[in-house]
Amino acid sequence: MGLEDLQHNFLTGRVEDLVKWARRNSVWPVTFGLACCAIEMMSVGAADFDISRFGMEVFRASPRQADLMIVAGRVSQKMAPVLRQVYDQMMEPKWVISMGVCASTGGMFNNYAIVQGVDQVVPVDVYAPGCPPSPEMLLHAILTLHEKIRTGEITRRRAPQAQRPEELAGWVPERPDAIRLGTPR
Amino acid sequence: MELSLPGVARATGHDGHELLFPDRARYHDVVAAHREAGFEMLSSLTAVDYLGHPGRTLPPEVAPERFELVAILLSLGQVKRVRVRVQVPEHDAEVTSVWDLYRGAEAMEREVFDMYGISFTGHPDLTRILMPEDWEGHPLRKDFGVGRVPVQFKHAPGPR
Amino acid sequence: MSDYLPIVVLFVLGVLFAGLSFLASGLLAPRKRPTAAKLAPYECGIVPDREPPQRFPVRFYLVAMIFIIFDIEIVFLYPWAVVFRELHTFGLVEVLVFAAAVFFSFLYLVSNGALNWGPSKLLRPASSERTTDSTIARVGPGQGPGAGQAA
Amino acid sequence: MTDRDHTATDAPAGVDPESPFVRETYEGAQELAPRAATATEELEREVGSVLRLPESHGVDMSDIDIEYPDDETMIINMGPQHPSTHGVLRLMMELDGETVLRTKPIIGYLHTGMEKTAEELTYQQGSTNVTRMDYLSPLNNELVFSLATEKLLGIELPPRAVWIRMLLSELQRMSSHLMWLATNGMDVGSTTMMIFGFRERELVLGFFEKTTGLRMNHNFIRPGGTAADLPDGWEDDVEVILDNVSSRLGDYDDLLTGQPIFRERMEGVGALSADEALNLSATGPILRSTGIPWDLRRTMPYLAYDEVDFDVIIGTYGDNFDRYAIRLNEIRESVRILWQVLDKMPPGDYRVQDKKVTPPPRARIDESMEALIHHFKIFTEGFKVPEGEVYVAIESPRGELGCYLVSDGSSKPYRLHIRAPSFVNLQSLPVMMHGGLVADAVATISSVDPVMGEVDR
Repeated sequence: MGLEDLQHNFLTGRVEDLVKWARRNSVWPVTFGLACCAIEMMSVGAADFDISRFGMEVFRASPRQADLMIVAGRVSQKMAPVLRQVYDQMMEPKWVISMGVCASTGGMFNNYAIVQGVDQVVPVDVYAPGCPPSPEMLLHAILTLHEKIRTGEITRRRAPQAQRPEELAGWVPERPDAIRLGTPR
Repeated sequence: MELSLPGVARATGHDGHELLFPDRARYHDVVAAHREAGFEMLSSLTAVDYLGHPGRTLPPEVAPERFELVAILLSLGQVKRVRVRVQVPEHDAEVTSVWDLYRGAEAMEREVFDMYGISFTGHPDLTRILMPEDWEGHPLRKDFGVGRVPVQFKHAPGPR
Repeated sequence: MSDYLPIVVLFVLGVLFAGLSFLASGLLAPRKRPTAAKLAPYECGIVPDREPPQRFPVRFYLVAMIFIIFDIEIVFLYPWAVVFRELHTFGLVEVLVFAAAVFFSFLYLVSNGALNWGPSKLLRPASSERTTDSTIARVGPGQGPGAGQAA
Repeated sequence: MTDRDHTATDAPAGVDPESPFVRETYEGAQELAPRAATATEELEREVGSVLRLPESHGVDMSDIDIEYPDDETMIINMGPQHPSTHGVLRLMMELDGETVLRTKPIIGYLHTGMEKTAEELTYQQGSTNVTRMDYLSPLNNELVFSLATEKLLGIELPPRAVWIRMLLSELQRMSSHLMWLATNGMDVGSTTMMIFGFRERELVLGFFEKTTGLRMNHNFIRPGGTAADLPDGWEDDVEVILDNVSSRLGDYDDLLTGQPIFRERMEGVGALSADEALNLSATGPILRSTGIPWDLRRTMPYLAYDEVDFDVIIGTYGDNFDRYAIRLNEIRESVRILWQVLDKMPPGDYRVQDKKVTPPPRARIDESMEALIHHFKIFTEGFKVPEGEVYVAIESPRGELGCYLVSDGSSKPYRLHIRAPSFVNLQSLPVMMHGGLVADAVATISSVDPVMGEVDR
């Protein structure tokens, strides 16, 4: 009766899993509503599609108290530096969900005014398709992010990637090879 | 009640609203006359770049220019709209501002300046309103490309 | 010596807890070096263009001082609360006098206008009898300018 | 990072462009210059005294004088990323303590170049682009674009198409005002109103999803009628919505009006006089709150609003509480209109049968070659609109939503300008906020109800 058949319990749990579990279940988004997707993000926060079931009921206004930035809407050229500034001011560990096709790839506005894809400005973790993504799609994106946090690495030492020259950018999360949404192992 | 404006071409628009075509010098006086005649609100003020469509229907005595400033005045009392269309040449795109008559014209004229490069004399704060401050060029002009990023997966029309 | 043991244990536990939490956050926090953006004040996403902060108006400090007065009052109440049962009525009267002194200073401050924040643009003072039906008028199909004329 | 090489433009005095802080987000002359660097008539203009025609009401100018020692006041950014600016509106405010002296709205943070994109899409595709401007009432944008195109085409719509459009536009007004009630409640501190408002709105969005297939950005109202007919059984869905909303409006009224805090923050705050509103071209609830009965559905009726009787709601003082009362009662009026639409909905086809304008029904394409040709032509090249220019305006929940359309005879609009009510109403913000507290400023922004999508276009 060795320890190997003890799957989940307090004695054999690793600190890393505990931290990942804690982070996963209390991700607070920063209010970064830009356009039509922001209305859908608000209705996700409201009573019908309630995201407080996943521990995210508080939309923090200031980036100092937020872990997740949901870029909800189209990012214009004038807004890109502001987006970058708010992202830099967020505390580690931070994640980004690019909500809607306008944020992910510039969407239907392939013109001078829109940044074609927010990943040119900030590193993005999860892309939510749709225009606007219905609340269920956003919930699916959030669950995917939770799965990534659960399987991601937090303590393994890595060589610092090439960051923006003048100062180090945020923490770039590990890319697990496959994200399975089913029941956790 | 028709305003007696000598020397200003008149027409009736597609939608039944009265059109007026003063030239640039008399634009401010025509709008001021209308303001006295009971047109309390400047509904909208915008511009059109007729680079690609010179042959538009205009009264014979009006010489078509590249830009055309369109001011839409609204009279709540008489429930009437009037459209004042002013030809603005390309080389000196300059019009007197109607901000002193209608305070609402401030942001509209800034937008026309930002998008078309038509400057307004007498405007209190003529700066860009929609584009970032260090943006070169005026986007809504016909010779300003759409800025389309060529898309690989389908034959997209090239940047015009 | 032995009756000091609980204090020592409590002290050690306190130190241990503080130390462990620093150690854990040091180990588990992803990054250490604060970037320039993180040090800059948060201005709704705008990079500040002047050295923060300019002089703050004095009213903000007034509010801070009033808070400190009441804060200190509470700090004095703690030791009193521990022994107030033995002090019987004397303790009660004594703390009431202390509270009254602080309260009168607060009344003096409010009477001098420390807490009103300047002329707020009020057209009409809020009146309770104004309801969503009393403050509006309904213009029926017949009345109103140009009712029914075609555009 | 699309690093535009930041050429520090001519920064006004007081801000040295070389300082390490000045970076990409510095907007040069668009920003509010510090007090020392602005001329006095500029100060008077922004303080609003130049504009204040009658001295009749509110706090008069004398007790807020213009000469301020420069270090006494503080310029702060109620910037693009702010919980209470309803989107990416940036307000630079000069404060004396908590009193707002000067305000300058800086917009453009959501500029999407939609008017440029509109010149590249055919009329058939145009409503997908226009519907993303005012994302709280997308159907009204599509309606004004379709009305303008149909006026240029000179076609007459079958009655059922007209009434379907009225049904959807009134439901859209109700959902937009419910959304406003929710966010206004949230801004003034009552989060329960936020939850109630969104719960009601989900009912309306459910109906939209059933008829148009999408919750927002429907592309349902197209030039030539609507994309499809109403699903059968739509009457009971609408009746469910109307019963729910009208029965609960009374509770929301008591919930908000009953609170002294809500009253204190809304009454007398953000007052605007009638001639100021006219001068600033403000329309919609802002203009009506000053007592002028101007509602385009009544004065310049479009669709079939002259066959439906409803009341135009006007206020008396022109402050936030009036605008709240107007919007609340406009939901009741919309409910009243919708009951009448339910009885008078005519049968018949839902779009004009002119083969040049609307594509044939999907089933006919397989049968007749000619229908296939029409279908192919309309969806590839689009239908041609005769040359001309037209201005059509409708009453959107925020005010007069106008569409100035110029066509050069081709299948793409030559120029499309949307007169956005929020873009013009934002100019009355500095006048309303002047002299109030910062908390009043938040309530006033929420009572103007700007939607940044249509402001920046």
